[in-house]
Amino acid sequence: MTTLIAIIGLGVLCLIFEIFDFRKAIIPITIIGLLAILGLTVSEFNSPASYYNNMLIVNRFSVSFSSLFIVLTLFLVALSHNFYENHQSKLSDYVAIKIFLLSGAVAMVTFGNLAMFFLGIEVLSISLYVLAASSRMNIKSNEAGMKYFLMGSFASGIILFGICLIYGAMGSFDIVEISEMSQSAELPIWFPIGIVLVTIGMLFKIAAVPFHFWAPDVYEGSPTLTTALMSTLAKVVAIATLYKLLTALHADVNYSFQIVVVVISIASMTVGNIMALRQTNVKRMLAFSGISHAGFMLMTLLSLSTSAGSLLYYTTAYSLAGIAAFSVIIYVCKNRDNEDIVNFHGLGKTNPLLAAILTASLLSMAGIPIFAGFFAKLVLFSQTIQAGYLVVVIFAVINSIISVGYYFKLILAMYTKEPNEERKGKPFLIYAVALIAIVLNIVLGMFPSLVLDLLA
Amino acid sequence: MNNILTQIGIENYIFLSVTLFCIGIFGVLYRRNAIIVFMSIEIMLNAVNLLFVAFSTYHQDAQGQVFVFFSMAVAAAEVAVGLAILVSIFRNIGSISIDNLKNLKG
Amino acid sequence: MNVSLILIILLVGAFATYLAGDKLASKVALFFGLAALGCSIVLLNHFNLGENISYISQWITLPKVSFALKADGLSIAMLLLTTALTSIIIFSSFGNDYKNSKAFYALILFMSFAMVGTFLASDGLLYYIFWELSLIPIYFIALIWGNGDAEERKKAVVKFFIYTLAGSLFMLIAFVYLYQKAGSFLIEDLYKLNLTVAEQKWIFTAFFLAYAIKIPLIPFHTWQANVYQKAPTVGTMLLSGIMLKMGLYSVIRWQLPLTPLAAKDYMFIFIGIGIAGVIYGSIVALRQRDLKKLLAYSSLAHVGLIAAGTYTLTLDGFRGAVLQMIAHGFVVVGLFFAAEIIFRRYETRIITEMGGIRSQSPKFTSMFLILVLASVALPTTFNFIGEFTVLYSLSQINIWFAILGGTTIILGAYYMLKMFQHVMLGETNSKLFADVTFSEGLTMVLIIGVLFFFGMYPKPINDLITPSLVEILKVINRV
Amino acid sequence: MAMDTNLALVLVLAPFLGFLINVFFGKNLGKSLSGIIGTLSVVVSFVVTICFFLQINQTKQPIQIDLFDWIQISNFKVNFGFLLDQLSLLWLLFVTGIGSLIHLYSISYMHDDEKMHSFFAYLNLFIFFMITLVVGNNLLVMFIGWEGVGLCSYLLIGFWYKNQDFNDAAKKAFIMNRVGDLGLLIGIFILGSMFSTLDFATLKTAIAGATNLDTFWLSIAALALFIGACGKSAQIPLYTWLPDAMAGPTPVSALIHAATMVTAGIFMVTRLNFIFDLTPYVQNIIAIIGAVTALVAATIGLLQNDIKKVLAYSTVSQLGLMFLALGLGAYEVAVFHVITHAFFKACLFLGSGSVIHGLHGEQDMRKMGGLKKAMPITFWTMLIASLAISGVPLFSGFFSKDEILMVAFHHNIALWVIASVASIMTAFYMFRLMFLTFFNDFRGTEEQKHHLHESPALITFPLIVLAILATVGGVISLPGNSWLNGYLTPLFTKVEAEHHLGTTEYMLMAIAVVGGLIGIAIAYAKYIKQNLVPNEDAEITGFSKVLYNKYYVDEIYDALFVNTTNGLSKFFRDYVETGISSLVFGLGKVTNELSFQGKKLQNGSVGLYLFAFVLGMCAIVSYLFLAQ
Repeated sequence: MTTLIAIIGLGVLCLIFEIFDFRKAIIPITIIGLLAILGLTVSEFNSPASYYNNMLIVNRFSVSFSSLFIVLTLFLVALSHNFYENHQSKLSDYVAIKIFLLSGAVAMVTFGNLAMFFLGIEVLSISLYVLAASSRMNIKSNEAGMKYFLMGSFASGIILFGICLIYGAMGSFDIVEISEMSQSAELPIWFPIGIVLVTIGMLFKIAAVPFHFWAPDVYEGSPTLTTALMSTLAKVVAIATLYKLLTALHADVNYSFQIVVVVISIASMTVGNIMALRQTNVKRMLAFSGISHAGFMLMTLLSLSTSAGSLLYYTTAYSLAGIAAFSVIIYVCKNRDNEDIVNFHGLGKTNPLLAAILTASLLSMAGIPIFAGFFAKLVLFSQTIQAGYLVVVIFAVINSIISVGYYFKLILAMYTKEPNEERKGKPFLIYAVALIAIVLNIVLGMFPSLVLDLLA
Repeated sequence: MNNILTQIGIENYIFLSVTLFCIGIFGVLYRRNAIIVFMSIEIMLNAVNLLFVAFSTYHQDAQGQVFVFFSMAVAAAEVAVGLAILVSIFRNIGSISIDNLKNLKG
Repeated sequence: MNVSLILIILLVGAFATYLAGDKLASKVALFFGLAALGCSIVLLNHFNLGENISYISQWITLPKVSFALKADGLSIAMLLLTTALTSIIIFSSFGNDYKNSKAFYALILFMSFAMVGTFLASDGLLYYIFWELSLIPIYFIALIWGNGDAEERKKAVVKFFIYTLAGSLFMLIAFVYLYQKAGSFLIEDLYKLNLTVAEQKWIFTAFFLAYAIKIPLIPFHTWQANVYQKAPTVGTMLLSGIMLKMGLYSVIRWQLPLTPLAAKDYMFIFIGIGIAGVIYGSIVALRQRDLKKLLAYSSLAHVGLIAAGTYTLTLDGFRGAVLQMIAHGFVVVGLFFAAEIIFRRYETRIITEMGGIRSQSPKFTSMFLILVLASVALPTTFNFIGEFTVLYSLSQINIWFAILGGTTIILGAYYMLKMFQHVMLGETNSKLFADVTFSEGLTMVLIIGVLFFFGMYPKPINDLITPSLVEILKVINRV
Repeated sequence: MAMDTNLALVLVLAPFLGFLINVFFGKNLGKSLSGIIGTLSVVVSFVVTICFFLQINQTKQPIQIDLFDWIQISNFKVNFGFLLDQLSLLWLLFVTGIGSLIHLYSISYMHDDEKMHSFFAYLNLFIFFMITLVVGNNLLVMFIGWEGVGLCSYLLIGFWYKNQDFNDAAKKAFIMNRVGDLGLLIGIFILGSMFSTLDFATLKTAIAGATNLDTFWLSIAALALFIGACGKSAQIPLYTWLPDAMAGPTPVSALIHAATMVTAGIFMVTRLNFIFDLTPYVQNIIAIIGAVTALVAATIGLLQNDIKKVLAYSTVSQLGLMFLALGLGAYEVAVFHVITHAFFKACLFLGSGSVIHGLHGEQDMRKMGGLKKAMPITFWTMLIASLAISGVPLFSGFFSKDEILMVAFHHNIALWVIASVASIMTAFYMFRLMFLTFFNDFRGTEEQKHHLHESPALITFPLIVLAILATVGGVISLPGNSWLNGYLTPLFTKVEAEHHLGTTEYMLMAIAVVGGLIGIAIAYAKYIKQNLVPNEDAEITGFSKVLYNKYYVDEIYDALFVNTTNGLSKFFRDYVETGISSLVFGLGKVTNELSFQGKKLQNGSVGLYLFAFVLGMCAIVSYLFLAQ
């Protein structure tokens, strides 16, 4: 919980810097601050505790996920330096919002009380609305913000209703108490409904079919950095929270609930992959690929008791690959009015390093060995087969075959087409972020135990 | 207070708020004017608030009412942001009908 | 000696080659290729001294995966094949200059790294990883340095990649399933499993998809001809010379021992598929206009026979298959190199645009002819040994298999001699054809030498592979 | 023993050495030298053969030489070794003997060809493989030679590779041989799996010692082996390659396609007589096919105008006679005819070669005639050979052919009739050839007439030698007391009772002789008395047209096999291949199309999105309700 406070402090600090006009310092300070906070968080790894009469419960799960979020935020902040070059005046706001967003995210995985959970979601979502619409003069961005806002607040309404029903059934918001009570035999009918409603709300956040429609549009419309944030941080946070919630509520004991999960996960994979095939806008394509990955992540909900580690691993692999990919996209699509695949033509010749990084991240998403994505899928498959859902795995495999189709469309564009124009400059931070992210990804791919064993 | 509940019964409260909630949903689904959509969302939230209060009295515990404050605050914040976005949209395309938001598709 | 050294050499070689820059790349690559060859010879030496050559270390705790390498006679034979051919292939490419050659040669070494790994791995997942890894370099080699219309090439290569990946992913499921049963990916533990026939049949099919696409067997071969044609000759050599053998090796090492009952039930079907491939491939090869495509189909026919040999589940079948794998590896590399030599001079692969070369280049003609004869399994060439043994094993299952499979020696002679006649013979060609250069000649002579030596004296290889094949057969017949 | 081994190696490797020298240094050596080296290398092995021959005549012990392990099969091991027994030495004698003569001949014959050194290289290689075939101590070593000679015949038929027709002929020869080879292989497989050995000696003992032998499979094996023999020795149905093989230079026709290679089939059957003796059905098949081939080939030979084609068909028909003898179990008779045939047929071919040489490549007899004066030696030698082949008494052919006829008569009259008819025809067309070529006056161009001349000594010397042999060759197996039969007896399991010469035998001889003379007489009447000249191709009609076109067998084969295969290939290439691949691409297309349709659903309207949201929600909730 010191993490939470520290993060908020950092956010405020950013704003103050703006007042005192230390723009130059903002990014470096934030990065350093985040690093410090990361250390702080990790130090709590082995000291589970609960604060404010169980408002926050810090345990290995929350700590490891929070540190993942912090790392991702680090990358995103580092990227913003180059990304917001042209609006220096608002730099601090953007950074601060990201930091606050992070606080919301951390709250979501650390919550011990549904109130905390709700606040976390809202903090996250509201900051996202702002970021989505953040380029004021750009109609696309506005539209994205609006769509996201409408559907998001609608979803929060659903979640709120679900929480309310749970409260009604249990008479308490405390997750531990609820979890104990949910074991007991007769429960009012609206308790499961409550769970379902909350779940649906979260499914919306991680953009699972049929609650996924917002994702492509919003991803395309929002500024690329925000898209990166949504597709990596936001998605990961949502799935992690959902996982924690359902574990607490023992949702997995209910067979028909598992069927729902199976159906949704298969649907998400299939729809996401098939829709992605014909996209020409890279952000849109990645949005759909994100949907399919959501489907993969949902597979963890089929073996709640054991799959925490593999969820952490999958999310890490996925988000690292995503960060790497998006940093390349940011570099390539700088000062372009769209993110069409045409912009990537001949990147292999003009900028081999970034091209290689993008290729690597795409291969990781496609699940080719030595990249973390492969092991993520492998572990997932192995657990799902153990849980007895071979059919899901077969669908998953067929989908990963389809997915290769569109990932390679991008790779082909980079290596076989002629470059259209030269790009100036080699922004250090972007290169650094992309490189570090992909290297981490590969290292995890070679030594999966590093992460897999954390929550085992 | 207590006796009122006993007289009326918690179910009725639930039905009422569910009805309100559904009205909100339908509002969101059918109205095309962004402002009115906001209002419908507010109806949904307030339906929930009502239920919170009802449950908290039913359970004889204040947490529910406290939560209502949270949700109100959150709703307010949301709407603030929403309106801000709406304003910039209005400035850009001179309309607040959500039917004009169809540039992003496919 | 630590067996993983050879992997390290190749991997380091790949990086070194990339860093060496375009000028030196080919030389450096050749150096490391030879180093690897030397290393595998040393391994052979240790093996003959009766040491057990293996390396194992815990890699991932959960799922329990270990970095386990093990070299028995079979693996070492394949190792020698791979490293030798890699060196030959690199050397053969000295005649052409590729743009961005540092990446090109690095990829070649990386690919042979992956393939060597596949032959050595004794842990299912490790094996799978190497198997997949070998796909990426050849994908880029074919894509970037290939020839022909770019769009066409892209289509062919992507089809190849997705197709093979699809196959191997089903193999992955099979492996995961086995892991759930055995609690480990180690081949010894997997061998110990006794699965029900139904399970075995599913797993067998999953493996078969992977291998049938990689080898390829009909009707999963449609990627082959196009990719062979579009890829640069070096890539084609790697594909047909070594990569294809990965599939056949895996059949012997993984598929059959893991699912013996299914293999026995399905024996006739899969022998049938193999032999159908022999006839079909030979017939299609008859009317190909493109030299490389023709060779591709001939290779389809030959591997069909090899696969049929493996599925007989007899010692002769296995032995013949392995011998024929090695022989075919050398011959096919030689033939594709011959095609390349012609291409270097005529800038074409269309057979009708050639002809009348013989009168201008006696040396090349004789070498080419020898390779042609070897590929039609003339006695005293290595291929005869393999083909004879395989056909013999088939005749033990059912004489008709031997007769149908034997048509390869008729049809093979037909299309190969037809090709030779139209490529080399006839009135002197108006276009000038310079006879082979020294390096080209050396490459050819090396290959031909190997073919004749083992054609007359296959004993060394025989003694090398037979014990391990016997071991595998023991595993197969454990139930 | 070591002595033997080294000698044997010399015997085998001398020609190979010659081959290597000619391949690598031939160009620099110059024509004559490379020719001489080529010849010497064969002479060397001839000499070695004689040594062995003399040795075995005293010891009567076959010499077994094992060199090294070759192929390892699960239930047996094939080692690389030689077997020098009566049969193989006999074969070696005339292979190397006639071989050296023909090499000698070629030095002069090929002197104008710029690729003479490679010609000699190929010839040497052929001799090498032929020797391997003969001395191999097991079926697989024999198979090396078997395929090797096929290769050499391919190379030599297509020696003038600039002419694609010749290349086609070469290809045809090789492929037809391979059809036979497949049969041979199958036979080898069956024998291998039955007796777990391919070694001749052990095979013989195994079969001799075998209790309850599986005659069915043994017969299949024998049949398969015989198919192999058909391929090599140009029997029905695989004989059509031999006439086309005349595309090669004439010495090649003499050596490979008359004297040596084509007798490989007879060699193999004789080698494995212990198998064929146990399979009477197969023997009958062999006898019948032999007889039919003899007749068919003879009929075709009647009307051919190409001098070499006539000889080719006569070869096929003679080989048919040999197989007839084999089928009747009279191996020694067949061997006897092989030898005599080698003499006179080689002589004939070389003679025709000398004629063609004299006429600068003219092969059509209709454009020859009256060459008697111009080239007397050629004429006389060829005359002797023709008399021999026609079975005129006291010439070698008379004895061998006569024995075959006798054997046939003793077994089956029908076969005897066929054989006799065939030999009468032989007499006819041989003398048709002689008369058209050498008698009357020259029908060629003036310019050719100018250059008419007897061939040089290098060409005539072999002719004379062969003519002498053709005359006296019969002595090795005179009726009554036959040295050959005695020499060969160790090979055979059951020995034919020596036919004592009774009245029937004399009568048969008489019939045969008279028949031969009749044939000659008809030819004389037609081509000397009436001085007829065969019609131009266009004018040939009726049955003679069918004969002239060889019963259209080639056309039938093309239609049946070659065209169908090519058609199939085209069909596979154009339809099946594209079909399968479009099936694979089809899956991709379908998914793409789905994606395309899906894009329409994502139409950007928030209303729709929310609607889908609510719909999904209701679906899930209601499902769970129902599930409860």
